[in-house]
Amino acid sequence: MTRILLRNKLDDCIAAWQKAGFSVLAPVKRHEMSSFGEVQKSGDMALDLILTERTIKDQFFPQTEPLIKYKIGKQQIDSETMTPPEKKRVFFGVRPCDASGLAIDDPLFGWDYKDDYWFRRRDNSVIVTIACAQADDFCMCTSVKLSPDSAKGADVLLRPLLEGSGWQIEVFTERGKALLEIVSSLLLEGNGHTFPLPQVPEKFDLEKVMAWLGDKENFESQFWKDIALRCVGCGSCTFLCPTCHCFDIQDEGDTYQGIRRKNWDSCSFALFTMHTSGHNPRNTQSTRWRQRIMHKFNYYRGKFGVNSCSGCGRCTRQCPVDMGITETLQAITNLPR
Amino acid sequence: MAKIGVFVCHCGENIASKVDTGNLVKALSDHPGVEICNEYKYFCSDPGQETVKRAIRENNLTGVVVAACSPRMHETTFRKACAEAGLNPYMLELANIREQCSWVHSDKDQATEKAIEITRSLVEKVKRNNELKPISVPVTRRALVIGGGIAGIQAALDIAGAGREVILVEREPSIGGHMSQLSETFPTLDCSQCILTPRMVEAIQHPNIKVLTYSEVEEVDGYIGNFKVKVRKKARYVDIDKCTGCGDCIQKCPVKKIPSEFECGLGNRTAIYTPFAQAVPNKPVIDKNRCTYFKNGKCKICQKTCQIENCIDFEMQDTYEEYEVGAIVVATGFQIQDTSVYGEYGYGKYKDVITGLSFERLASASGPTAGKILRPSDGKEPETVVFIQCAGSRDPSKGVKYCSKICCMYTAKHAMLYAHKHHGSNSKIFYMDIRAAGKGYDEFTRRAIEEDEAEYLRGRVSKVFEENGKLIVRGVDTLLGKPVEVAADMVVLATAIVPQPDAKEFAKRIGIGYDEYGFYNEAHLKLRPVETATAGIYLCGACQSPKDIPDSVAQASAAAAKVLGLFSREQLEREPVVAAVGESTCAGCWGCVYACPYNAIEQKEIRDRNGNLIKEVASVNPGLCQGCGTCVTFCRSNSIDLAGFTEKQIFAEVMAL
Amino acid sequence: MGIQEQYRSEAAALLSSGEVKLVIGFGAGSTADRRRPLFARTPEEAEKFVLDAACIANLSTYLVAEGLLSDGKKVGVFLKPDGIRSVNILISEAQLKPEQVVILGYAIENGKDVVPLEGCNISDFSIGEKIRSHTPPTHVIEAAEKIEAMSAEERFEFWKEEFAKCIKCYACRQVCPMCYCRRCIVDVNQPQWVSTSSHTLGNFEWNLVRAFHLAGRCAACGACDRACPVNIPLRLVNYRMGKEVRSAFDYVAGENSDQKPVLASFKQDDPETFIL
Amino acid sequence: MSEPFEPKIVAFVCTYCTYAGADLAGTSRLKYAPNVRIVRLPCTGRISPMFILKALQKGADSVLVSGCHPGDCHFTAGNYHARRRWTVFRALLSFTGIPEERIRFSWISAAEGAKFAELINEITDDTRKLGPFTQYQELQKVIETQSTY
Repeated sequence: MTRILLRNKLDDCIAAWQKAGFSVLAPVKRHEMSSFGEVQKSGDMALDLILTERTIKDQFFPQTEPLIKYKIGKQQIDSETMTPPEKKRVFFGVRPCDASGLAIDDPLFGWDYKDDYWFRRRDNSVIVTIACAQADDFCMCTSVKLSPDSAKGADVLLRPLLEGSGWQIEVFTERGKALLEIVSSLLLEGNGHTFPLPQVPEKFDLEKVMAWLGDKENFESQFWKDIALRCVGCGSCTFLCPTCHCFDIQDEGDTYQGIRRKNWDSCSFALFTMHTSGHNPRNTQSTRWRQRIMHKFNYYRGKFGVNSCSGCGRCTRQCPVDMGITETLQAITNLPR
Repeated sequence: MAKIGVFVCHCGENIASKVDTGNLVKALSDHPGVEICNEYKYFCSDPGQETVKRAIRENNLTGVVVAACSPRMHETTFRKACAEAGLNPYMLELANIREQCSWVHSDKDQATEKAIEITRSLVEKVKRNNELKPISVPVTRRALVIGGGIAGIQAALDIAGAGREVILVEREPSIGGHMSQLSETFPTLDCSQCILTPRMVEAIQHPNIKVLTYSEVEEVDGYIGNFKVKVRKKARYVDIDKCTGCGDCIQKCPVKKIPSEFECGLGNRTAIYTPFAQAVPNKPVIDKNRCTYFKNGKCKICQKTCQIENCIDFEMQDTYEEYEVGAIVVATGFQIQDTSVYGEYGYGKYKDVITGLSFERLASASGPTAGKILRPSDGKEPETVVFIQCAGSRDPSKGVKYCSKICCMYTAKHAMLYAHKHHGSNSKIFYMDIRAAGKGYDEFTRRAIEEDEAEYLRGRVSKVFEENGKLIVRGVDTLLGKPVEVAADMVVLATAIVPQPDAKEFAKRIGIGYDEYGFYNEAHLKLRPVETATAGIYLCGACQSPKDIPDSVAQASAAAAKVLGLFSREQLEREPVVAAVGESTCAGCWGCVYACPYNAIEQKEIRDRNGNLIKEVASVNPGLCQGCGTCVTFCRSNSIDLAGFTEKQIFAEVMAL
Repeated sequence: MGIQEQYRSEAAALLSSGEVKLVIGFGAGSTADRRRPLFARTPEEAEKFVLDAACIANLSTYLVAEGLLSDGKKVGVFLKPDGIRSVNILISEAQLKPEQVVILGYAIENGKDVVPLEGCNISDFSIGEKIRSHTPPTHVIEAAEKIEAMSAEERFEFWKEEFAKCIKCYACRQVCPMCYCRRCIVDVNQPQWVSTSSHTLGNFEWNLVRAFHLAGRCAACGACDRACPVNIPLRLVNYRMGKEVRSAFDYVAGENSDQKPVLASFKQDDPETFIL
Repeated sequence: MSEPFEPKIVAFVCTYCTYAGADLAGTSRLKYAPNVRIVRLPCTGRISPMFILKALQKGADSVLVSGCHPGDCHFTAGNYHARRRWTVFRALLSFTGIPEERIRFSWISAAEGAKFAELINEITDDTRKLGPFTQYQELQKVIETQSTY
């Protein structure tokens, strides 16, 4: 017996969740940019977007995060750790690829050291994924063995009803169950006709790609030089990626005090691997692009058993020179055996 | 780790009455990196300085901030103290809590707070100061003097007389300049040629002076102590090493009616000529534009006349010579203004309206009239001569704004010479003011009026026109408040002194500044009057501003003294506040090269070990850099920095505010 | 023969004759409406060139790619007038040698018609007035005027919101042909003039510095604006800077290749009404 | 909240003219508002726009940039270059909402001690009227707080 959330009950749900101490975040479009932001009512939500331009990752791993506040004294330096608020949050309307991204990154942040900044937020957040009703030319979840209705990373999965009146609910976790409990009186029991999933064609042969990348012979292949020729070396693909997680730690301050911050960094930047000596082991853009692909489809899998890509396609969608993971992996797929 | 000493000076009561120095000391003692903080009544006094020195030694201080008066006052004092205590003198900053704090604020709390902030920010700056060493630049002890007029000759003789080599470059065929055209000179009335010619001869015969006439300075590269100069020796068509100066060729030249520049057109010369009889070197030059051979391909009479083989060479080309010099004296002189702008004075229309310089030639014993004052139109002696002063000077509408300085004196002299040469003469002088400041000058003009009966009329001339064979000068006598008309036989215009026509272009070529007219800028009008803003280049004579002979000569000797001062050492020590380029990040856009006011930034090639060009980068020549930092601000990639005011220092200073 | 075929064969001829080692043009993109930079080294590869009204990118960016021109060999490149202005600026800033660039010039008229521009060397395109009188798209002017009409507080709020979106991915910088410095001012950490962090202050500083560094150097191609993944209207600032140097110094960046950098030169009578 | 607002003013000046002018104000014992902090540079040509941004970040409510009059630059042309930079930078600041009234430029010679004193008073008064530059200072405050999510 499944339950249904009606669109016209959404405002009541938001109110109920808020009353229970949750902030509700959903896709919003503000200042010509779509991202996840706090909403007060369903009208604030932009649920019809195929995908927000910014990923949900931002809400767990912000682009800049203060870690430590310090004061420079005559004899010693006083410091104070800054931790994120213990705010309970509902993420409503997350796309399966973004939610998967969180799940993909969890092992990374909890591997040798449990990143409090990540997990404090993860533990206090409930992810309500909505399965996709549409896809565009850049979507490629199926190519990485996910799907438009993947429940990976989701506490609750909603499937849109055909007539658009609401969503059919699937619950996967205790956290999801608890969230729905708050609004149980607002939900209907029953089965509806759900919207058919969009066709997302497989664009590359992941098995072949992984095999090719795993072959050490190919590391120095001319392939990398050719494929990355037009890469201009910006960080937009990494910063808009739901799984890219590299960061840098910087102290910012003046004479008397300052803050140590954790900032996003990108393997696309020449500075990423620059040594103090001036030597740069990845001194060309092709080696940087190779690193990005290798990290996602070889090294990460080697360490954590999953590929670090959830198939959202943002890398291609926003690339100023129309590059992206899809093109590269397609090209590998098409290489002669 | 930084160990900074902070020394708070009371300056008697000057600081202490308005700044709570106790609080200042307390605040700074609590500042990170401050090792010791003291206060004292007068840190600039000997015991005060001793305290600083002892503190440096005992605490191994790495930097010092003296919170006292303006760095313009005592920076040197405390730098010296630092150096004596073994600390690099550039590891010092002065916090100006007197001129810019205690003296200008009345509220003690606010003044104290400000003093604390100023001092703290300079502590942060000084933590990032670098040890600097004065820059040593080798000095080539040879001077270039540009211009062979009296100023250039004097400078050359003074420098050569002190035992240093001089290259004296003159663009005319002879040295001597304008002074050689003058008849007698005020206020002594000694003959110009008589006092100048011995100097000219001395210059050309001096073992330390190489005189290059008919030559021009084409390029100046390098910097103080190390200039490279390219001189173009224009083709003279006469080999001056072979020529004996016999003058036969001049006699035989068939082209005889060329108006002589030297004689202001009052006399003629030939196509092969020396500009004047006493020319130095007294060797002719062929005027290519007037020579029959160069025009028609036939003649060569001079060559046939010449007894010396290959002395006259029609195939001669311009040649270039390069010299290395350590200092440059610019003495390029002046021109007189083209007076045709004053149509109402009839210059150019009436032959007997002439310039003061032409009058000099008429009055000169070696001139076209052998010293007789005769009218150019008919060769008759004029009975009445009207002199119009400020015919161009002090006239912003048609002439120049400034005073040409010499005209009052030479006009008085002209009236006097005219009276001496022509008894019963009648001189009338229209003037605005009589400016006769100078030794013996006022006495001189008084003499012209009282003994030689020059009649001075205060007022301007509105018109000169011809009527019945006379030049009618219509003007106004402002003292009487009446219009006047004078029937004159000759009118002499005291034309304005202007820079050489190519003065600005030449200044750009050698890298010195000029004013709106084209007179060259001195580094400081009062305190550095013979130096230019470009180190190692000095000025003398009328290229800087209108000057008479005594001033030109005085300035020439002053410039020579500056040069000799520079040449007194083999190495030159310069303030190390200069820019330097980070070559690894320089993008080679050359913006700094354009921005540098001193042409101190050059392009440098970076090559790998095999000699292949990797890239071109900017490179600051520390000998030329004056330390303004304009390049630093321009550089987008932040690849240039200025010692003493580095990006790190300023950043720290601002971030501590 | 359409312009696409004509330029394909010109590019092929340049490659087959050996005059150029490479032609940078456009190829088909990942979707029907996208074009992507295409690098052709052989006449056969030149057959893949596409030239139509969707070819709006300023390919001159690639001319300053590290090492591209260091062998002294020539490169051909498809350029619109904005790209030609860029090349002029790059030449005047000594980043390019004019003889190393063969230009396949074209213009897009009325947003749809692609017309050829005559010539192949940069000197052929010294079409002063044509390049000088270029006007940015109306929507850019209108948007800029709207901002200028605001109060200072409103303007600040507007840009604060816009810059708050910035993630410091530096796409604006990387696609800009004028950002050829191998070390950008933001990457200088001693001292850290521009806060590295992508908080609003750091973003504000970064975007102001970039706009200042482009003042009098921006070819107004709009590449930064298009590249920005978070849709900050970057070209408005650059447009405003261009307007300033034009009105104050009568200077249009990229008019010709002999220009002196506007901020490294001066006139004694430059305007200074704002100086007390 | 009875304490009156005391503006913080940072002045970037060249050492040869305006700094000397400020010294002259001192030797002449002219009184002016104590709100200004002077940063001494060799020449206006050395004054980078970054200095102004950092002063604002450090809480300056107004900034003054001052140097030698045109033609009087000790370094002959540094101030001419600076003037161009300021023209452009001022337009940029204005366009991005940093009010022109908060960023002031002046020529003050070594002889103009009185002008310096008067200008500092004027800027202090004007800034007092404008109030603190909270909009910019807010950016710095935000940095110092923990992200809200």
